[in-house]
Amino acid sequence: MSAIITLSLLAVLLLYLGLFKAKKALLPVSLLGLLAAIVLYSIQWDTDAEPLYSGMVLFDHFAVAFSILSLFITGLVFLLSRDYFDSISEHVAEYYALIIFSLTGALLVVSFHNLAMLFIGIEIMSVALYILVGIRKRDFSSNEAALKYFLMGAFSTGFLLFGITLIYGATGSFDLTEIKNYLIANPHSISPLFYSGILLLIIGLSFKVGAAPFHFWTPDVYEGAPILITTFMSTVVKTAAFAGFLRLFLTCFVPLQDFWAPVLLVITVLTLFIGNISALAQQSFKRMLAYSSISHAGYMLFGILSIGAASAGAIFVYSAAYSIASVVAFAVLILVKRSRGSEHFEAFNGLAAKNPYLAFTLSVAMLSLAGIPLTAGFVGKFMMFSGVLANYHIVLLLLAVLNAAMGIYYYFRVIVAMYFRPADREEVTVNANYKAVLFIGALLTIAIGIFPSLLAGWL
Amino acid sequence: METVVTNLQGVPINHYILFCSIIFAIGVIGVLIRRNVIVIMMSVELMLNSVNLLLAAFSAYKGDASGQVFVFFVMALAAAEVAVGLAIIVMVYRNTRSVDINALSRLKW
Amino acid sequence: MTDLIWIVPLLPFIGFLINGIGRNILGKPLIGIIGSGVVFVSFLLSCCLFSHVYDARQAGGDGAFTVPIFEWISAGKLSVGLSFMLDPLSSIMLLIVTGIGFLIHVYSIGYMSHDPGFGKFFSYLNLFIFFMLLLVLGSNYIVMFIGWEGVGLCSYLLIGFWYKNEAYAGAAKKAFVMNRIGDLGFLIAVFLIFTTFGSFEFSSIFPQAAGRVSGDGTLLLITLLLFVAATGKSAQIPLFTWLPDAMAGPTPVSALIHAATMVTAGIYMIARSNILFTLAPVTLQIVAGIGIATALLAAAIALTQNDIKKVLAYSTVSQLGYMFLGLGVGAFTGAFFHVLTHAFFKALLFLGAGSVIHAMSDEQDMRSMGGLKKKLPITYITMLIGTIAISGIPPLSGFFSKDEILAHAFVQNKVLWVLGFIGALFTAFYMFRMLFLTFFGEFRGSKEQAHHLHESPGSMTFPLIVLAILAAFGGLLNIPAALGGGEWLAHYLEPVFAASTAKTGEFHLEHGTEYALMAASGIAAIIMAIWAYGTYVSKKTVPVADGAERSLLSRLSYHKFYIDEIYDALIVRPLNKLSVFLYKVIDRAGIDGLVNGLGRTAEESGKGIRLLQSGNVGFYIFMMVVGVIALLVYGLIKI
Amino acid sequence: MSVFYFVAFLSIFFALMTIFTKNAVHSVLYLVITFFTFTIHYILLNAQFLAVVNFIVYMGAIMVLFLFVLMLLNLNKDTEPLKSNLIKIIGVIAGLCLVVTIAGSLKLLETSNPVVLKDPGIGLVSNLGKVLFSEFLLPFEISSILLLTAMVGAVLLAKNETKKI
Amino acid sequence: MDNLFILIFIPVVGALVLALTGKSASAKTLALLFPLLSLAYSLSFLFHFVPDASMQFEQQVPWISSLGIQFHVGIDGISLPLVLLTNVLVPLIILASYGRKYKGDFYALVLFMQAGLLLVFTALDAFVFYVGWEAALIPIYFICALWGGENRIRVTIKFFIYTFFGSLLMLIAIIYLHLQVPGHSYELRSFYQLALDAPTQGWIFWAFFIAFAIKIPIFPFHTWQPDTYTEAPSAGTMLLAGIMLKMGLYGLIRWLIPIAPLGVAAYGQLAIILAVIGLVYASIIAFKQQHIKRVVAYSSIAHVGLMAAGIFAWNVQGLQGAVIQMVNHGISVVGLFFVLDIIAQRLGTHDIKLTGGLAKPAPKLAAVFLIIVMGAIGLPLTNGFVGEFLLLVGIYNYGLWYAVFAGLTLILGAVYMLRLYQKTMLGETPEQNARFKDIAGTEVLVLGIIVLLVVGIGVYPKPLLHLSEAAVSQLINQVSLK
Repeated sequence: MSAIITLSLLAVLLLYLGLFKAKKALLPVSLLGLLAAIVLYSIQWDTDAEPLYSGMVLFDHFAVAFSILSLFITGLVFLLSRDYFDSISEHVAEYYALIIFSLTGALLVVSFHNLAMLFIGIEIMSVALYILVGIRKRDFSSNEAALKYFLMGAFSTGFLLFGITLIYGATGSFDLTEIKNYLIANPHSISPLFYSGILLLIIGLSFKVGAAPFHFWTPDVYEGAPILITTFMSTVVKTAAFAGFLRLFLTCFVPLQDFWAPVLLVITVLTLFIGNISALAQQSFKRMLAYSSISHAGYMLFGILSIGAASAGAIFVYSAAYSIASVVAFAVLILVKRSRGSEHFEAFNGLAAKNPYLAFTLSVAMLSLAGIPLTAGFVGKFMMFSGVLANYHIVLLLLAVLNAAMGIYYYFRVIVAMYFRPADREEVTVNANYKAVLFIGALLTIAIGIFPSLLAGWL
Repeated sequence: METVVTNLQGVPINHYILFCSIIFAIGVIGVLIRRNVIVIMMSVELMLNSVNLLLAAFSAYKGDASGQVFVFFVMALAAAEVAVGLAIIVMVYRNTRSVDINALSRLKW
Repeated sequence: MTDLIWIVPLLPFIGFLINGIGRNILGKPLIGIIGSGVVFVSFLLSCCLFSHVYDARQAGGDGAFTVPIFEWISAGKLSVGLSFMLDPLSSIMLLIVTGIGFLIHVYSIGYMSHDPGFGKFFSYLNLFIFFMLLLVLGSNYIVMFIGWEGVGLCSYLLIGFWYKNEAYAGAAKKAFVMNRIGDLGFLIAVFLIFTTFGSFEFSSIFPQAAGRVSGDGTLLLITLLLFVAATGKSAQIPLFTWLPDAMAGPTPVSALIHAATMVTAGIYMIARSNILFTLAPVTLQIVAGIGIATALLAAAIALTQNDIKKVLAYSTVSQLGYMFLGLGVGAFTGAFFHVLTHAFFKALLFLGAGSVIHAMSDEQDMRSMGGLKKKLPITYITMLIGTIAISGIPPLSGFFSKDEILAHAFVQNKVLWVLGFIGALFTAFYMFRMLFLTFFGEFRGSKEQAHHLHESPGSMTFPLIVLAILAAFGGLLNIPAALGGGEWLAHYLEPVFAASTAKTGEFHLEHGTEYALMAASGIAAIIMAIWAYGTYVSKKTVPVADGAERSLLSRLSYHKFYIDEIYDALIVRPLNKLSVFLYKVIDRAGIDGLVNGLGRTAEESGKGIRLLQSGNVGFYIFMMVVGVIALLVYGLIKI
Repeated sequence: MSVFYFVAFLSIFFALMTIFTKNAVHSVLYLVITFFTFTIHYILLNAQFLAVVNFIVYMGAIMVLFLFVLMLLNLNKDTEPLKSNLIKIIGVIAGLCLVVTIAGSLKLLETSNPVVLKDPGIGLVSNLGKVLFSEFLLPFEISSILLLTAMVGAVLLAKNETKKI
Repeated sequence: MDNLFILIFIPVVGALVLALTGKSASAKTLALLFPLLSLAYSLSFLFHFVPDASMQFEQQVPWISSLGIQFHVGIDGISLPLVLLTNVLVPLIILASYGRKYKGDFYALVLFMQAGLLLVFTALDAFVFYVGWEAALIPIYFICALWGGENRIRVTIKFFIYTFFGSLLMLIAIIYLHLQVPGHSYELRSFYQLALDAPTQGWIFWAFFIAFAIKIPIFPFHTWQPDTYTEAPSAGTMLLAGIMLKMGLYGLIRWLIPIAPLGVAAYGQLAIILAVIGLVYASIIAFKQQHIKRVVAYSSIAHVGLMAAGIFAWNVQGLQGAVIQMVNHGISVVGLFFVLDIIAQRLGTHDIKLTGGLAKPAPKLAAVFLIIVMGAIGLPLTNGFVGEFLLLVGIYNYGLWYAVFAGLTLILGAVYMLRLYQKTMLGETPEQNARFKDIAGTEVLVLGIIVLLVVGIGVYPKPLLHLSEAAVSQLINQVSLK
């Protein structure tokens, strides 16, 4: 909890720093704050987890692991922000603060133990993002993305809320333990409200994770938002949403698996196919990544579909791998866009000849996203597949395999562009922060790929 | 006042749910059929409010106060959302001179 | 003594290595000496070995020695050793291979002296001798197969020796491929043998086989397959067409490989496996039938050929047919005897033809020759001896061997004899036709050729003379009992064919009948020779030009019964068409098209599905609502 | 009892008016009335404090904000381009389907227990306050972050940027 | 002393060093040094190997303990020949590429691939196997796509997706098996002990089979292969054909058949039929190819079809033949592609019509080429014969008619190979080919070694056969006991 408080204070501090025009201090202070939060979380690791504050939050291993992951990724995103926000606006401090706010929301989402906390967490996360997506105020795409995101987000919030209400109507409580107890106490006379509540919660959460058919905002918003915000959205926010999703289902709804699993199954398959097939036809790297994030949501849904003791670990590793790779990919995209002004695949042509380092790290990221062994992405996929097979969804896995093969095609397009398509271009200048992020990203991707125990042992 | 209230206690909980569902659906319809962003936002408010009422009804039905407390959070959210939403609308309007959602289709495919 | 048997094949192999590696360093004389020398030493050793076997035979033993060298392949129960077997049959083959091989090496020194590929040629020849020796000496089917394929390789290399000529290279390929068809039969036969008898070793297989009943189905299959192999190597119907084309190689090659040794490998192999064939009478009938058919067909073609080597080539095919006829009618000794005599006279004839070609500045068309007997006296006389021998005119060698075969055929089946007799008539006619066209009458070639005409050098005439002597007197080796001969060869080979003889019983023919047969064929051959003299010397007929009108039969014969064309139309061209079809239609368009189609389908559907992402919020929300309703309907059903 | 049904009817009626009125300003006004009927519902449920808050927050603050923005952007004309009738019909049908499916999946047409106020006092300020500041203290505090976010964001977005992109 | 980890990591270290030193001039020397080191070290394994059925030099450390994954490797008589093959061919291939302007990155990829291959051939844990399987794929993709011909991008991506799809199917099967093992392990041995019912083994069979069949490739999963072989740079083609496709065959022996014997019982016949069809089909297609590399590409399909059929026949001869033929084919095909590379490099064309008559200007090349061709068509006393003979015996033991059709390779192989030889080497030398330079320097060295191997194994194959004999018999017994 102290970490969350630290972050809230950090955000306020940043606002003040902005007020006093201490721009130079913003980045170091934010990073320090994140570091402090990570340290605070790590200290909590070994303590026995009990629901705190009248059962509002629970900092168990699950929460701590996902929190640290979110903090770490946010740190990477911050590293990338050098020179980035400056080009957008003078109010850099506010942006930092908003990102921290959104992060706070994410941390709440991963550690909630009461539907009220889930709701508030999600909303903090989302409201901050509505703003961040629109911070390029003169940019039509950014405007449009913000408005679309806001409208659809608000709309889906209604369903989420309706769902929470119905659950409340059935059980009389928002507390996860109480809800679980209700299920245990009435195994045969569960109120219909409860069932519909689950369905509506699935709808609300599917929207947040970008699963079909509630994914429509994802490509447009990811494309329209400033790249750095897209990075944050597709990594931290998605991870947190999944963690929340999983936490809710893992704690409460496991006994009703027979009821909701078919629904999720259909959603998963739809998500996989829509994400992958649409990604095949993209010309913009950024938009391709957006669709790819949809398809990854499909893979991560496997973790919830085959819910069990191993799901948490699987989703954790998967989202870590996916997030790290995405950060690298978006970082390179920022650089390329800066030098060429385009987000299309053609903009990457011949990159390997001039910037072998960039090309190499991006390739590692793409291989990881595609799930090639010796990268973190493979470990994630492997754990997901293991989980699914343990539940004997062999047909589903065959579909997943088909999709994974399709994935190769579009992930490799950028590799093909970088390495195999010659083009006249100048060397892209890369500042130290970017170099560091790319290095860390590639290194971690490979390290986790080779020694998955680094992460897999956490949960 | 007391008597009026007690008189009303005979309403089955199902009717509350049905009523709120209808209002919720009206909100959804509003979102679907209007093009004015502000009206769409109002429809969303309608949806949120129907949920609020349902929460209150359940709260009363269960004799549990947390439902009514939850309504506060929803209201806080509604306020925050409206503030942000209207800010976005204003921003968009400055650029496009329109609040028509159909004008927003540059990002696609 | 027999322990050193491995030296015999090793020597030519060493010669191959030295000549192969040093072909550009060593001088031509040295190469010639090394190349012939190793073969000569082998020949001497072979003589020693022969005498060894001979002594053993004289002592009453069967004269068979097996010498294992090392284990070559082993997998499970299957074990193949590289080991040699020396017995009467192989000892004679040894002598033929090394002896005639040596002579031809010597001949080649002269014949090839102007060729830039001199060293290569000798190395190939040595390699051939090596493989041929392996084939002959192998104590099991696998070593035999090594030699079998190895000589095929050398044949390929030597036919295509003048590789710059695309047609020659093609002929080489044709020879190799046709041989390979037979080889497949060989290999499968070997598998069958292994599964039936559990071994590849002759010494283990034949005794077991002897215990089987006649007409055994497995044996039938085995022998048929072996016979397929033999048709490939020994140029029988339907796989004979490569042999005439093989004349593309230098003439010594034709003499050595395509007349004296390699092509007789099929006969050797069947003689070696005689017990298997004896127990498969159906196969024997087929062998006889194919043999006589080939003999007649080839003889008929030879009647009208104008290329001196082509005539000899078809004659070889025809004579090989006789040998198969001999095998088919159970005259194993006779067939082998014919191998022996044929080796002498056919090598002689080819070398003689080579001498002529050499003198004619590489002209091979007999229509441009004539009247050469004065210019090339030694060649003429030796070739005359060869011609008489092959025509079956007594008392030269061919008469005896051919007669033995025909006598057996007569006992077996009169029709076979009649056909064989007709074949013999053809033989006499076309051989004398060749002789007369070449050496008699006026010279028909160009002035320049006339100017260059000369007798060949000593290195070429010496082998001719030696072979002429052998061709003349080779028949003495097995003079039939009817003529008071001792049938030395038959006795010597007895243990090899003992088991077969035991099954079929002794060959028996009235002396009177035998005299009649001999007389018939001898006289007939002389008549044909005279007829040929009448036609080509007295009337001075010269074969018509290529494009000229011919009678139907003549046309068929001249065009080799269109067999090459038929094969081309029935096999080669359909296969080529099939190849293109499979590649373009099935592989590229079909299977690959399917694979690519899957990819394209995905991409196209991507283009379709992304249209869902219309950019319109209203539509998005509508889709969401549809999703919501779908979920709730599910709930409605499920709860 | 019949009061509930009467007010519910009014709510639905004005809600429908809200979404079907062409003029946006009228929509806002109908929405205000709808929210007023909601306030009555809260009172009927004996949730007085909620009723008051609803009255103030929604009808007061939020609705005024809407009106303010409408006026600011000068959108009080009948100029809103309406969607085609087809889309409208589809939208309405979809909405009706939604009602039917919600109702069906919640088994709303079966008889159920009437609302009985087990504890008539829960809607009172003091009781709510106790719950809010004990059990729900954390979310209450946290929601301040939400509001802060919204505040910062709204200011940030609505402010005219001086710097060119 | 004989540490398999070190053997596997030598190339990895080499790859890293080369990747970092990048464009330095010493890249070539370094690139040769590491594989030679690897080769020398693997000889130590050869000398200490006891040719019995046991698994030797086993090394095992926990890798991902939470999933029960061990980094478990070992060598037995079946893997040793392949390990040796890999370690012999990689230096040869690197030497063969000396004539080209490759830099450190290229060699790094080659070495990285070597590590992957070694991992595949030594893995005793299914996860390790899978990782090696894919790890070998990435570098070859880059090699082909970076230095390949005109259509390389399209062709290589198809190759990659195709093979990747197959291996994912295998991954599913592996995970499934893992879940069936009591105590959830990925150990090969525990997979062997599973007794699954026939339908399960049936689909396990297909999952593995498709993965392997794509890689080998077996008809009708082969269409990526001719394209890739033709488009890839020669070193890539050599790696692909020489070593990589052995992964699939090795997988059949080590993984598919012992794990799913009932599946093999049900569908093995179909597999053999496919393999034999592919053999005849590819041979016939090879007749008329105009692109010289394509001829060898299709010939390769034919050859591996024979090997696959021999493996599915599942008897000592067939398996022994497959093991030795894997080695032989590797050697021959590397030689063939190298010769074709030399030709194509100097003439600047792959068109069979434009080559020809090269025997005159380049007699050494012609001689070497001839020996390699003879090895490829299985002439006795060359390596090819030993393998083909044993394979045909094995197939024959399975069924006469299979052997007859498989034996057609003898004939058809001679047809297309001799055509290739004839069209490139023989005939009149066209003017533009007259100044063709004969082989020299490293080319002689590489081809010389290959020729020595071709003839050496052909004349005295026993030591090589001896290595695998016990292991093969043991494997067969083990499966037949099930």
